[in-house]
Amino acid sequence: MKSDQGVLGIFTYLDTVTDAVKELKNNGYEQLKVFSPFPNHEIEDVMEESPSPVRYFTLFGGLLGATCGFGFTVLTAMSWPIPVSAKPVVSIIPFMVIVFELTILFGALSTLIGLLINSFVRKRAPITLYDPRFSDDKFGIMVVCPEDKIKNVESILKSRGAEEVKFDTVEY
Amino acid sequence: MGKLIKIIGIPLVSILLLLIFFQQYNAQSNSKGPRQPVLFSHKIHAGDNQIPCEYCHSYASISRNPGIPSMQKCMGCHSQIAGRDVKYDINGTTINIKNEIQKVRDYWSKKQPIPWQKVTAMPEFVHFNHKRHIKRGFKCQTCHGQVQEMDVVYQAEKLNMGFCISCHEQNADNEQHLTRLKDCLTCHY
Amino acid sequence: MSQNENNSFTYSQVTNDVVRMLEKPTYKWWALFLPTLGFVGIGMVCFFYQVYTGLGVAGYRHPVFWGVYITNFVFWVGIAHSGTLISAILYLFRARFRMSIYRVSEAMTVFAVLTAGLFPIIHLGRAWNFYWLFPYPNQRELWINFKSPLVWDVFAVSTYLTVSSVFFFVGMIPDIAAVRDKVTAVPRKIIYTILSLGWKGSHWEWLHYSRAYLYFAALATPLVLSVHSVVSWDFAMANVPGWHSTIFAPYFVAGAIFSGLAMVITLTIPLRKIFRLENYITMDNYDGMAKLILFTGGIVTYSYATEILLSWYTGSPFEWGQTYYRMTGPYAPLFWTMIFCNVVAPIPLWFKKYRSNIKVLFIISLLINIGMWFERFNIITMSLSHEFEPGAWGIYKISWVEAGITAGSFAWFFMFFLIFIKTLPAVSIAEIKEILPVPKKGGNK
Amino acid sequence: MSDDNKSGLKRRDFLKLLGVAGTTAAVTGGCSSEPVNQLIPYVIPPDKFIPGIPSYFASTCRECPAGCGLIVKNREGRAIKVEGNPEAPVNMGGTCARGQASLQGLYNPDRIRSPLIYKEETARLAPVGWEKAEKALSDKISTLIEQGKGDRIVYLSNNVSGTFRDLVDKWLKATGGGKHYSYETFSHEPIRKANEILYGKDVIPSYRIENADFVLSFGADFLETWLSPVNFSKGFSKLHTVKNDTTGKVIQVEPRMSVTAASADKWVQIRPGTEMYLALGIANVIINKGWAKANAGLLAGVVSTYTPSKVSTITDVPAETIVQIAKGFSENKSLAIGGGAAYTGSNATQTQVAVNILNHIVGNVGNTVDYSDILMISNLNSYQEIAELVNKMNKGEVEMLIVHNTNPVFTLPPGLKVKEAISKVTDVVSFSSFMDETTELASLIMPDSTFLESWGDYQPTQKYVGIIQPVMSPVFNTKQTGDVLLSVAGNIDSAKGSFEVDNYLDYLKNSWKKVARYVSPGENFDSFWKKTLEKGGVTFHLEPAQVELSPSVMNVEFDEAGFAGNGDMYFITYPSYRFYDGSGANRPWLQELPEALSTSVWDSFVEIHPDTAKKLGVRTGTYVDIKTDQGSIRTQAFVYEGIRPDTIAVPFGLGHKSFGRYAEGRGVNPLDILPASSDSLSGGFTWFSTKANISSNGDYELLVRIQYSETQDDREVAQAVNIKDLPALEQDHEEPPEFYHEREYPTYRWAMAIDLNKCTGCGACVTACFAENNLPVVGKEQVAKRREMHWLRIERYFDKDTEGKLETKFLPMLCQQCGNAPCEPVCPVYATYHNQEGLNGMVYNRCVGTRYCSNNCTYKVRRFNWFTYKFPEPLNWQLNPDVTVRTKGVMEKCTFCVQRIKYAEDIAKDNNSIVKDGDMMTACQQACATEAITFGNLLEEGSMVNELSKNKRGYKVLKEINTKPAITYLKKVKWDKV
Repeated sequence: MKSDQGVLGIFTYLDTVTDAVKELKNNGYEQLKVFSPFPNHEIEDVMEESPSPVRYFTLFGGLLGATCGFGFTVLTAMSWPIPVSAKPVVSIIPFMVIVFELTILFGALSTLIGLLINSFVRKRAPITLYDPRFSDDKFGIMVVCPEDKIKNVESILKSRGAEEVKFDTVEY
Repeated sequence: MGKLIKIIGIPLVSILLLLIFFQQYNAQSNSKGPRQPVLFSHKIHAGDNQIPCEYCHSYASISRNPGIPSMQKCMGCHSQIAGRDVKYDINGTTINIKNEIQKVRDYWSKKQPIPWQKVTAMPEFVHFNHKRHIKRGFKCQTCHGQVQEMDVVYQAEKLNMGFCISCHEQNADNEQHLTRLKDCLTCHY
Repeated sequence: MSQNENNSFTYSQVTNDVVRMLEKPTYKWWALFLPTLGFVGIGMVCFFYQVYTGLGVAGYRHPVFWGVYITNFVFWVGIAHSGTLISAILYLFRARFRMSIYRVSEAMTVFAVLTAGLFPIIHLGRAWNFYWLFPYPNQRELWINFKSPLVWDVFAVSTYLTVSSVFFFVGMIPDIAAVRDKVTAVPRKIIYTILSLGWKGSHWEWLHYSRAYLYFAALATPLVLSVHSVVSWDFAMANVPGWHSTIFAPYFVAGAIFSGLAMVITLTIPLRKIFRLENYITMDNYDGMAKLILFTGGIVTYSYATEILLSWYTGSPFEWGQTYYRMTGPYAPLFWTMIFCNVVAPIPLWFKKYRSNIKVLFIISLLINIGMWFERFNIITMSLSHEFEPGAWGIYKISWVEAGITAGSFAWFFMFFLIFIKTLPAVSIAEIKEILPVPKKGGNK
Repeated sequence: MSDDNKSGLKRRDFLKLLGVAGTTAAVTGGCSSEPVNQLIPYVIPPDKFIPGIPSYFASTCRECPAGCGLIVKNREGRAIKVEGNPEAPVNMGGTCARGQASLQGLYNPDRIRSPLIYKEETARLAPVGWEKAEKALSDKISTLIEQGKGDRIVYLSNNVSGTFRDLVDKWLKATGGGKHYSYETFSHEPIRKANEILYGKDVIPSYRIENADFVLSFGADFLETWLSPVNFSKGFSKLHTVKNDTTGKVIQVEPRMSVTAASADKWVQIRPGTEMYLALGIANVIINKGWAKANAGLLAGVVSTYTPSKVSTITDVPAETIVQIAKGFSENKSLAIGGGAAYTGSNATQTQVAVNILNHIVGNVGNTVDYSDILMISNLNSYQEIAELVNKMNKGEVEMLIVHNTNPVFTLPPGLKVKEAISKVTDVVSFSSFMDETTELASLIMPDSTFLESWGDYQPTQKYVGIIQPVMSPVFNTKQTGDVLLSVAGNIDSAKGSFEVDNYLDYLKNSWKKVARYVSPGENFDSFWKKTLEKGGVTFHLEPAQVELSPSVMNVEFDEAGFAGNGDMYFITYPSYRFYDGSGANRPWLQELPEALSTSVWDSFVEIHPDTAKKLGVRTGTYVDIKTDQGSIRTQAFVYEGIRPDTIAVPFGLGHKSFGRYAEGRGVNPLDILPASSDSLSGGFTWFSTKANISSNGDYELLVRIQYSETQDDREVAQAVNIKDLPALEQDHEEPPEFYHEREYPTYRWAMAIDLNKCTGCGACVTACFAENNLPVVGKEQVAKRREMHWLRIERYFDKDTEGKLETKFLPMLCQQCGNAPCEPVCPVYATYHNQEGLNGMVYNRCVGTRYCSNNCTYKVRRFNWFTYKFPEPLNWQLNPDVTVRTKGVMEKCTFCVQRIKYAEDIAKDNNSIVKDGDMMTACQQACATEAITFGNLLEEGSMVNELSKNKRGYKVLKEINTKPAITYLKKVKWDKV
C-alpha cells in the first residue's frame, strides 16, 4: 500500500490539454489520465495507449457462438432423430441460420463484457479526482506523482493554461 | 477482480442451476396415495398373502387396460373370509379389518360398485398398452412401484414422458426397434 | 452541417438542451401517455379473452391460418430495422447526418422489436405453451426442429432484441453520465449514477468505448440484414404460391428499411417540434433520410415488378392465378392501396423542393407506413386465401379482437417511446459534441 | 328407475358397465392432462366386455326401409361405431351416411328420456314411471273395450315386417280388433301398381344393378334414397368397375341433375313429366328395329304410335339420342328403373308401366329384374289409404291413435289437415323416441328404445331376415315398444290370455323357432339362435318366379302429366339422401354433411338454372319466394346448370317445427306448398304435381357451404379420361430428381387408392370419419367461417365435357400422408413428422398451434381447433376412447385411422406376424358402399392398394409440387356418347 499525490488540472481548450500532456510526459510523468466530454483522436494520439484488447473478446465470442450454434443444432437433432419430410435428420444448411445468429449474439455479448472489464474493472490508475464539468464542456488532466513533485506538476499545468488545479492523495 | 467474478459468474451459475432444475424435474412424486372408500391394503393382499397382481387385475395381459376387479371378484374370497377382528395401522389410520371387509359386503348386498379413487394418472392423449408390456415380460412393479409393500397405494413413478422414453431406449433390441419404440405415434394418437 | 455555421452553439448548450428534455413531464405529455396506456389495456383484455375462449375469436378461417398478427409481426420487425441501419450501418459509413437522430431511431428499434416479439406468442393457438419453441433441456428429451423457419425466427428476433438493446444502452452510457452530472434531484441522481456505471470520460474509458462501439456496429450490420431475411424465409420457405420466391430476402430487407425510415420521420417531426430541437434534427437529416427512402423504395418497386413478371413467366397456373387474384380479387383495393403508397407516393421526394418540406415529408412517411403494412397483409393473407386447391379457397376478415390487439400493439410501442423521451437522453450528447468544432486557444485551422 | 325420471340419463348403469376409467377420459374429453379421478368397477363383469377390447354386435339398420345389416362396435358398454355387415345380402358391408349417423339417434340429447303423460292441472306433459304409463294405457284400452270401441284403435307405424308386424296384429286383435296402418313417406305405390297391371303382381321386385351393364334410370335416385341405395351402390360399384378398358354405363333421365345423375355416365335433361313418352319411344325403336329379345306381343301395339321424332318434340330429347339409348339398351345386359320426380307425377303409374315394358321387351325380367325376391315394403299402405284414415279421424271415427316411428304431421301434405284430424282423436299415444311434430300432439308418450337398444327382426326382402339386437343397455329410461305392448296386454283382462310370453325377446325367439325349423331343421335352437346373432340374420333360398304378361296392359291410357297451379316453373321436391323423410334432421353429423352438389349444410336451398336466375336477378344465396296455390316458402337460391331453366327443385327433409335442437326451425318443408293429390291409378302421393311462381326481393345472405369455387380452374385436380383413350393410357411414373436420398420403409408404407369412377359423393365416408375420429360438429355459424372440421371432404367440381355439357367430378380429399410432406419441416416443435410406416404423424399434445403446417399444406386437409368444441351429453358417450379428443389451439388431421392400424399391429404382434391386406380397414374405406376407397400396405406384394397404385388410370393430385402423396387417385372414365 503506497500512497501518492494526485493533481488535477481543468482545461477549456483542447490544444492546451495536449500540450500539457506532452510537457508532463517529457518530465517523466507517466501516470496520467485525461478527461473529455467526447472521444477525441488528438488525445488518443498524445497518450499513445496500446490498442484496446476488446477486439479479442469480440473474436472469441464470435467463434464460441459459431461452435455452440453448430454443436447444439447437430447434437439435439441427433439425440432424437425425428425425420421430417424427406430431409436428413442433420441437414446443415438450415442449421447455418442458427450458427450465424449465435455468432452475432455471443460476439456482441462478449464485446459488452470486454468493454465492462477493460474500462470499469481493469483501471490502470485510480481516479479519485473528478469534476462534473468533464461530462459537459471541460477537459482535465490528472497526474499521479510523489509528494515532492506536486509543485512542479502544478506549475506545468498552470503554465499550460489550466484554469484550476485540485489536489488529493491517492492510495493504491 | 471481484467485480469480474460478479459480472460473469452470476449468470453462469444461474444458468447451471436452471439446467440442474430441469434435469431433476422428473425425480419423484409424492408418496401419499388418495384415501379410498374402503381402506384396502395391497400389502396384505399382494404382499403378505402373495396374491398375484393378475388374479384381480385380470385383463392386464390380454387387453390394453388392466381392468379393476369386479365386486364379484372381491366377494369370491370375502364371502368366506370375514377378516380377523383386529386393529391394523394403514398409513397412520388405525382400522379394523373386519369392519373394512364388512363395508365391501355391504356394497355387494346393495349391488353397488365401490367408487375407488384413481391412483395412477395418465393423460388422455397417451395410449398405454398394458398387454404389450406384460407380454414383453415387464413386472408391474417397473411402473407401479413395490405395490406389495404399500398399504395405501400411491403413484410411485411420475410416469411422465421422460420415464417412458428412458425405459424404451434401454429396451430397444436394435436401431430399427428403437425407432419404433421412440415413434410418437406409438403412444400419441 | 448547420451546427458548424452558427458557432454560438457551445458544449454546455448541447448538454442543457438535452437535459431540458428530461424535465418533469408536461400535461401535453400526460395527454399523450394516458390514452396510450388505455389502448395497451384494451389490447391486453382482447388477448386474454382470446386465450380464454380460443383463437376462434380472431378472424382466422380455413385456409387462411395467418392474418393480422403475423402482418403486425413483420411490420414491426421492419420498423425496427432502420434504427439499426442509422445507428450501425451509417456509423460504419461515417454519415454525419445520423448523429442527431440515431438515438431516437435506436430506441425505436428496441421498442419495435419488443412489440414485434409479442405477436408470435399472441398468434399461437396455445399461447401458454409458447416456451416450447425455445430449446431448453426437458424430461421429455425432446428438442425443437431447427429446420423450421419459425425456430430461426425465435433465434433471429431474440438475438436482435438482445444486441440492439445492448447497443442502445452502451451508446447512452456517456450521455447518462452527463445527465448524472447535471441533475440534482436525489432519486434521479442515484438512478443515473447507477446507469452510468461510474463513467468518468477518461481517455482510458473512451479508448475501449469507441473500440467496442465499432464492433457493435460491425456485428449489428450483418445481423439486421439476417433478421429480416429470416423473417422473409418464413414465407419463402413455404410452397404457397406468392410466398415461395427467392427474391424475398432482399425484398423484405429493403421494404423493412423503407418503412423504418418512414417511421423515423413520422416520429422525429413531432419530436423536434415539441422539444424545439430544430437545431439538432435539421433539414439535412431529413434530406439524407428522404434520399434513402427513395433508394429503398426503388428496390421495393422493383421487387413488385419482378414478382408480377415472374409469376407470369413461370406459366404456372398457381403463381399467375395468385397474382391475378391479388390484382382483381376481393382484396384488390388493398393491393392497389399498397401500390399507391409504396410506389407512387414517394415520387415527390425526387425533388429537393418537397424533400425540404416538413409537411410533405410527414404525409409521405405516413402513407409509406400504411402502404408497407398493407404489403405484409397482402403477401400473407392473399397468398393463403388462394392456394393450389380450388376446393379450399376462402376469404379472411379481421375481427374486433385482432383490431384491438393491433391497436394495443401500436399503443405499446408509443408507450415505451414516450417513457423513453422523458427519462433518457433522446439526442446523443457526446456525438453532437464530437462533430462540433473543438475549442482551441490557437483557433481552428 | 323412478329416481332416474328426473334426468332420465341412466349414467350410473352406464358407468357400472364402463368398468374402467382410463377410457372415460374420452367421455370427459380434453387434450389436456387432467386425469379422470374415479374408477367404477363392474359389480358383475359381463362376459362380453373386456375393458379395452371392442366387442361387435350384428344388427339391422332401421333408419330407412332398406334394412341394411350392421356390425356395431362396442367399447366398455358403449356403442361407438356402426359399420356395414358383409354377411348381409342387402348391403354387403356398405353403409350410407344415415346408417353411420344412427348412433346420433341413439345418443341424441333431445331424446325423450322417460315416459310422459299429459297432466290436466298443469296442462303439460310430465314424466312418469313406466308402471304408471303402462297402467294409463291399459286402462284407456280397457274402457274402450268395455264400450265396444276396441276396433276404433288405430296403430300407425312406419314400415314394420317380420315378428313385430305379427305382434302388432295379434295385439290389436286381442284389444278389440283395431287396425294397423304402416306408412312410409316414400312408398313407391306406382311400381307395385305397374307390376299389377303388367303381371298381376302387386309387388316391388328386386332390381339387380350388379348384373346389368347398362342402367337406364328414369329419375330413380338409386344411389341416394330409392328403395335400397346401399345395395344399388354396391351394384353401381360392380357396374362401374373398369375391366379390360371398358365399363358399364348409367343413363340418368331427369329434369334436374341428382347426385345419382352426377355420377351417371350421361344425364339426359328431359322435360318434366314426359319420361313416360321417352320410355315408350325407346320401346318403339327397339321393337321396330327388331332389337327386342322377348316376344313383345301385344306390347308392339301399345308403343306403336310413339315414334322418336314425335317423342323428341314432347320430351326435348333429340331423336338420335333416343335411338342411341335404344341401341345400347337392347345390346347390353340392361335394366330400366323409374323413380324420383319421374314417377311421382299424376301419370306415375303409366310411366312405371312404360319402364316395365322396356324391361320386358329386352328380356330383363328374371335377369336384372327379380320377381322372386320381392321387397317387403310392398306391404305398405298407400298414401290413398292413409288419406282415408285421416278422413276417419276427422269424422271422429278413431278413438285412439297409436303412433310409432312415424311422423305424419311432418310427412303428409298440410292439405290433408292431419294435425286437425289427430287433435280430433280422443287419445293419442306415441311410441316415438323423439319429440316430433306428431308426438307433440300425444297425451301419452312411451318412448321406444332405438333399434340399437332393442330386440327385433326386420325383413327387407323376401330372401333375408335381419336380426336386431341391443348393442348396449338403454341410454335413457326408455323401453322397447314390443315389451310395452306385451305388458299392457298383460294388464287388460280380455287380452291377458292371448300371449304366452310377457316380454318381447321371448316372443321373438318363439317366432324364430319356426324360422329355425324351416331353415335348419333338426338343429338345436340355442345354437341356431347364437349363430344367427353372430351372422346378423338368415338368408332363405328362393325359387325364381315366372311372370306372365297380362292383357290389362292394353287398357292403360298413357296420358300427359297434369299440373296444378298456374305457375311458370315446374316445382320438384326430392328426398334428401341426408335426411330421407326428415327423420335424419336431428343428427348433427348429417346436418354438417355437405349436400354433394351444392355442398350446402344446415339449411334448405332451391336449385335454379343460371338463365332463370338472371331473369329473376338472383345469385346463389339470394332469398327466393316460391308460391303455389297451397302457399309459399322462402329459401336461398343455389344457382347451377344441373337443372332445367323451366324447373326449380327443393330437397325434402328439413323445415321441422319441432324435432330437437338440431332440426328445429332449420330450412323449409317443401311439402307445405304441395297439393294433397294422388296418382289416380296407384293411389300414391304425387310429389311432382304442381307448378310454382318464383319471385325475389333481393335479400341476400351467404348460402353456407363447404366449397365456394364451382370449377377447378383448369388445375387438373380431379382428372378424367375418355374411354377411347383408355387402351393407350399410361400412368405418369416419372419422378423429378431428388436433392436428398429417398426414404425407405422397413415393414409398412400405408397407402390408399381412390377410384374416382366409383365415388358417388354420397358422404358415407365423411360421416364414418366423424364417428371414428371424434370430429366435433361446429354448427352453421362456424361453417360459414370455413371452420368445419372435416378431415375428409368430398370436393365437387363442375367441368364442361366435350359437348359443353355439365360434367361433375367428385374428389374425396383427405391427408395424402405425403412422403415429402410440406407440413412437417415447418413445425417448430416436431408436432407433425414422418414415421417409419409412412404416416404423417400428428401429435396433438405437442402442438402449440402456429398453424404453419396448414399454411404449407398443399391439399389444405388440416383442421384447427378454433375453440374447445362441446359434445352435449350423451353425445359424448359415442366418442372413440382410442382417439384423443382435441381441445382448443391444436391442429388435427387424418392419419389413416392410426388407432385402427395400431390395434391391428398389436393383434398381429400377438401371433408374431405383420398386418396383412384385409386385416384392417380405415373407417372411410369400410363405409364406402361403392368400394371406391382401398387402403393397405404398399410394400406388401399383391395387396390391393399395391396393385391399384400401379393402375394405368392412377395419378397423384398436384404431382408437380412433388409432395409424393401416398394416395393414388384413379381417373374417372368419360363416355363421349351414349
